[in-house]
Amino acid sequence: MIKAKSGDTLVKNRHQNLGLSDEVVLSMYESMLKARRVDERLWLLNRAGKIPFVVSCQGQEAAQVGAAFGLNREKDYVAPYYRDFGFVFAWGMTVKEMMLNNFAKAEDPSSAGRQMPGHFSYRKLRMLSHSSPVTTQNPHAVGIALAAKIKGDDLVSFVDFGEGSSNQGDFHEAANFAAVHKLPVIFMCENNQYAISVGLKHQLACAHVSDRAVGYGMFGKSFDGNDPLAAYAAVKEAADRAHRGEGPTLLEANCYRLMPHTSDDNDMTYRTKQEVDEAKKHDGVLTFAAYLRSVGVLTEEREKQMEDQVRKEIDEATDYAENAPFADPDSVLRYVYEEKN
Amino acid sequence: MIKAKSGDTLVKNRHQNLGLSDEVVLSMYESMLKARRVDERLWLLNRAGKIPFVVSCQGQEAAQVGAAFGLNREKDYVAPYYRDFGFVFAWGMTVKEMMLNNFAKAEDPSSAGRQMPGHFSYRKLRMLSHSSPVTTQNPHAVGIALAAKIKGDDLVSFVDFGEGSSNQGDFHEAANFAAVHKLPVIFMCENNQYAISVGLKHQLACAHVSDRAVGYGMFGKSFDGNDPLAAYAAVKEAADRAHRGEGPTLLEANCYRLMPHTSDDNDMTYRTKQEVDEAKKHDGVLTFAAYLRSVGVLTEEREKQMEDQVRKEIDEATDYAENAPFADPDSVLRYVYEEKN
Amino acid sequence: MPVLSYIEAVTQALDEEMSRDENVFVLGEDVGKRGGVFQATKGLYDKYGENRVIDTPLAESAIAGVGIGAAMYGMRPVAEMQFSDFMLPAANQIISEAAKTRYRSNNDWSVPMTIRAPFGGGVHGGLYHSQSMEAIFANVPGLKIVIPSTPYDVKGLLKASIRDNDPVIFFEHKRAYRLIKGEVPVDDYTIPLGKADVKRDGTDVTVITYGLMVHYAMQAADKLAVEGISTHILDLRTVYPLDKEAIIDAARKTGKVLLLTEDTKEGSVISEAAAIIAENCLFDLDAPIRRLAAPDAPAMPYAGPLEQAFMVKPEQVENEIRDLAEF
Amino acid sequence: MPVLSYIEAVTQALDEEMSRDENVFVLGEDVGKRGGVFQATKGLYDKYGENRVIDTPLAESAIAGVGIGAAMYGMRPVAEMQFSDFMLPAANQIISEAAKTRYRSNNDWSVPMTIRAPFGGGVHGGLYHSQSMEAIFANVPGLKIVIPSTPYDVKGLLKASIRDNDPVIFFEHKRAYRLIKGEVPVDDYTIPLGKADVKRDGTDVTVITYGLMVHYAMQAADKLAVEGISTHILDLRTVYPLDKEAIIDAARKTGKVLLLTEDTKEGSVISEAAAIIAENCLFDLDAPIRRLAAPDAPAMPYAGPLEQAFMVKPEQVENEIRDLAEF
Ligand SMILES: Cc1ncc(C[n+]2csc(CCOP(=O)(O)OP(=O)(O)O)c2C)c(N)n1
Ligand SMILES: Cc1ncc(C[n+]2csc(CCOP(=O)(O)OP(=O)(O)O)c2C)c(N)n1
Ligand SMILES: [Mg+2]
Ligand SMILES: [Mg+2]
Repeated sequence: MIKAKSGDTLVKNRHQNLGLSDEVVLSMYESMLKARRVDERLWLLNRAGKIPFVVSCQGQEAAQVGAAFGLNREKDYVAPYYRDFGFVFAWGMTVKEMMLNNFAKAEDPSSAGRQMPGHFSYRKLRMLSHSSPVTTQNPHAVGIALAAKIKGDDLVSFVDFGEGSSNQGDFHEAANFAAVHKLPVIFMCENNQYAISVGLKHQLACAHVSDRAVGYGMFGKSFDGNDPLAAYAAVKEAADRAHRGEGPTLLEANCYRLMPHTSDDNDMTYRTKQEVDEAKKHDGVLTFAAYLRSVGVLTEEREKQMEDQVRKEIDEATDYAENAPFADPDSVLRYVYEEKN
Repeated sequence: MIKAKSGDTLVKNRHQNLGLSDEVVLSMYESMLKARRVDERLWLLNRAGKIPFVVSCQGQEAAQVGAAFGLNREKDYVAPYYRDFGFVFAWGMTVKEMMLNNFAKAEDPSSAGRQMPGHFSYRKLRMLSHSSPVTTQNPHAVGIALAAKIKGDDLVSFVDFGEGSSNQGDFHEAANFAAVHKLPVIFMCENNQYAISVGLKHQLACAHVSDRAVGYGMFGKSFDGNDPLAAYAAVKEAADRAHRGEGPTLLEANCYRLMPHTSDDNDMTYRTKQEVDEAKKHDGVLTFAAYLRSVGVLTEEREKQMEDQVRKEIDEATDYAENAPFADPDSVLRYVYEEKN
Repeated sequence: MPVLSYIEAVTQALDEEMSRDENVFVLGEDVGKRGGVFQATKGLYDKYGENRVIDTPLAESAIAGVGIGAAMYGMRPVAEMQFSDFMLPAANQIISEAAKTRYRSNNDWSVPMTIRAPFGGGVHGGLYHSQSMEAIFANVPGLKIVIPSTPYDVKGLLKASIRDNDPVIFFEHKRAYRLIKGEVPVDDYTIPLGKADVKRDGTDVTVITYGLMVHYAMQAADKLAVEGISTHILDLRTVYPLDKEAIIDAARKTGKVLLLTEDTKEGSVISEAAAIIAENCLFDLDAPIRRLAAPDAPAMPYAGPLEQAFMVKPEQVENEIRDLAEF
Repeated sequence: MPVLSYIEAVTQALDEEMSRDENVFVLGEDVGKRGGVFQATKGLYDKYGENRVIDTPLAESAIAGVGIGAAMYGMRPVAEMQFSDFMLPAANQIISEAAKTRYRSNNDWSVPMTIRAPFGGGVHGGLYHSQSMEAIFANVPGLKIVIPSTPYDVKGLLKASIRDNDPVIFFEHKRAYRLIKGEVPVDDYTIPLGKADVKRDGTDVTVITYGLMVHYAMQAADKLAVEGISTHILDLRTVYPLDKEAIIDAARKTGKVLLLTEDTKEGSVISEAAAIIAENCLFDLDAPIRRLAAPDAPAMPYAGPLEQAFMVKPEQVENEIRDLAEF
């Protein structure tokens, strides 16, 4: 496992060792920053009574963005889950689209406001439709890979889910199916230590979700989820395996959910502020910025420019989304079945 | 793993090393023989048109009987599956009851003829009610263990299932639940290499079902399912762990299904006679008898006496069951809900 | 008599049953320390400990299946499904196992388990936090499905469900949780399962309904009374198996029947009520049966105006009753 | 025209669709080498290879869920559930996912998948190999549920289901597999989903039914014709969403309606048919609606005499029609 940034000079140029240019890692950082700043804005909007609900990505951006960069963003199919802000930004969703999603407006590309925020879907981007019952997306991702195999299309199917969700039957059935049929699937668990209020120890008794890989005869790996480069490397390796016909991989990103489960949750009923504060020290957005600064890639000027740009984008997107129309109420009757004309 | 009988003199007295008396291993053998002979009779009855359906245990008796002897037959709770003839005989079901079950008569203790044969259930014997959808019994066994833990009762909950069934979501959810709550459950997979027509390689991609244990943080072990002593030792060890509060165990008995899936199946459409013949060489009923003979425990006289006794029991039971009445047709309306008087 | 909210009545019933019978225990997601995402099990973890208020892994089939096993051992598990929308992974355990265990074992084994699940719309929950799931299960002999409308009924019916020796699905309306308040006796009482309840006596039009819609009907009845229209309201309370006699009586009472549900229409439990009426009291009717329900679309959208458009509205109830009265 | 058995029509439809469209593929338990436990996929593995006739692990939720993913990619998966009784582990994938994908993505994604499942009793299958499962799903907008009664309908409806751009559950009556034979055109034809079919024209009594019961009704009608009773028989063919117009027309035709299913009664699809009639043509009826169904008990026992007692019997159908005619 690659260690996150330390003071050691040896960690310098880690991204170059991975074959990533300075511009690419800056672009990674930009996606992470976007996700973080959008998330922060959503909480403000929620508290201001402008949106009824927030589900948060904070603490998981690094793993998400690193993973997206490890894939082929022109070809691969992805099934991100509700916390995957970083992933969907890196994958091509715009801040405006994200805000339309959170304001549940007609132009929301995921569902035109039918679903709760964070239930991403975007056919144009080969992003599967996500629902609320957890882990149902895992077999879908396997189905994409099976279909691609039948058609002879060389691509990777990627799916994200939480560690609590890894205890659902669908996790097991999907992983087993993919392994038996040696399908090009990457299962990535974003282990943020909690499933709402239930901590890891009450969810599973193995050390790492990736320990489950052996039971499917597939490759498994756990990595530092605060480090986008670790995520990139792990996903890239899994994708390479998949392309070589070596079948699926089960990855675990070790991270921490920095915010309450959602805006409906009060996390202080089941964990302490100290614990959260401790975790904040390893916050991937901060540590990656520090790394980029330490290797001279993120200059003060560039950082300010990025922050300004992101803020501007968010401001505009928020304005746009807030003022955009809801879908026509009569539309609730539409698209139950195919509409033939 | 303990090896099944070889010509080596070192294997002599293996049962004594396990603390099993000669009478106990003879009793084991008797249960195995009973299961085998009953099974053989059922096929005859089926071909004679007397019973419409047979599900067979042949090839799995050794693992079943060894397992039952590894448990506390006065206290433990068990959830045997449809092939577990050897298990239920060792557990206290009589041949007569088994025949009543196969003839689906009113006195069948499992369901009074409501369920198909082999769907064992017997509250008196702390044997859970088994249904047709596979693997549903796994969480039930976990529930027994949870209840016992809540009540402070020191017992073990044992459950059997096939290797195909280990790919169902319920396998995963039950195993994980038991492990997280460190419950005294023994999950024993009878890996008979086939799930109807689908061979092991198309069911799972790991080497052994017991490889899945690590993904639950539980103890796992694979053993020779043709050797009742190996089964005994493995189950005993698992039970000891359970009593010591060390939680659940996942066992795999490696055996082979010697007969077609059921009397409705034609196994020659998906496997060869050679393969089956090869497997028959390792038939636990034969190899255990040979072992018992080789250590001088099973004399010719005793063997004959046992065979005669079993045949007599089966004859009588068959007669009885054949002539026993079906349940009253009006009874189909009964026991949908509790009947209060 | 103390006034409790609908959810407080849930908590009180659980608390009283747990203290009354040590075999009663609670299991589910976040029911422990967190007291449930709606706080239905609030305080129980502190009072009864982690052995009897069990935070399970995120796996509904295991919650139901482990509950079944515990029930077979002689316990009375009360399993919480965090949202009724999420009970489908447990459909096999509920329908194939819990519902059939007594029957298939010829009365040897039984499953005295209660499955609690918040259901219903109008809470900005979107497609998967708003559904009515009762119709999926309301054709499975061996199950009982209870849906209370008032805090009084909640307490009495939940206690009866927990004490029942067969599996009961107990759907709680999540919008009613804090919206609906009412008097709840401090003493121990149960309300028999399988019995509908006349919530209002009337002579012109009969409304047969359950859950939150009972309150919509009551409000409409109040308004219509001013216009001189007298509404009879039957609260089904148990939606499976239905109380046939009560339905027939209520239909005969006025000869004009509005069947009301917030579920989507086709295949809902009010369809069965319609069938019972069509079979048994066709010639007592003065008007065709009416059904008011949500549209036959997959589920309730999240966006405010769409949710509004999807849900049955109080005015619709009022209009339907008035129309029937004038028929 | 060639005469095929019901199951041969299944195989022929699959074969023709697979050769017509390379996106069609089959997956399920034992569908490959074994050709399915009923032999519905017989010969397809040899003809199309293991890439398009896929033996899956024993895991129904994966079969449905993987099928959904493949359908989203643009394939037309035909998933076999070995027995309809075993599709419940897949209930969540079917109801929460397949049924709602188009709606929840606002028409961006769709799931053109067919799920085939043998259902029905009278085969000595006991509690879990005899059930009618349609009622569980016949309240889920987004799904279509098709149940053919004749080999002709099997072929035309299965082809239409496979070509449909939404998820279809296709229930095949396992007792009809070999029992029912009929003429099946060699050419390519489809039968529109959602349309009921008048299987016999009559004037005295209307029977509305589906599946094997269509044949029971036809036999009864033949017998009763001798007595001078003329029976009108509507085969629902699609049991969700129901063909309302056809039901209303059929009810009006004779004014006397027998609703017939082999499913347990309460909450069955004929309850919805009753509701439609009660809503729409109450004043056209000359007799109360009748329903003939299995008892409200968990499922059909295995023992011969008990199975017999549980199942709807041809004589019962006859008697009900006669009673209605004489009403
Ligand atoms: C099947 C199902 N059960 C319950 C829920 C309610 N629920 C939503 S998120 C969640 C916790 C998920 O935890 P985890 O998988 O660790 O993901 P995280 O939210 O921590 O990212 C629960 C229980 C659900 N959405 N689906
Ligand atoms: C949920 C479910 N799906 C399908 C079936 C049909 N079926 C009965 S036994 C069987 C194979 C079981 O294989 P395995 O678990 O290996 O047990 P074995 O019969 O080999 O002992 C199948 C597919 C079933 N009973 N339950
Ligand atoms: Mg988590
Ligand atoms: Mg097997």
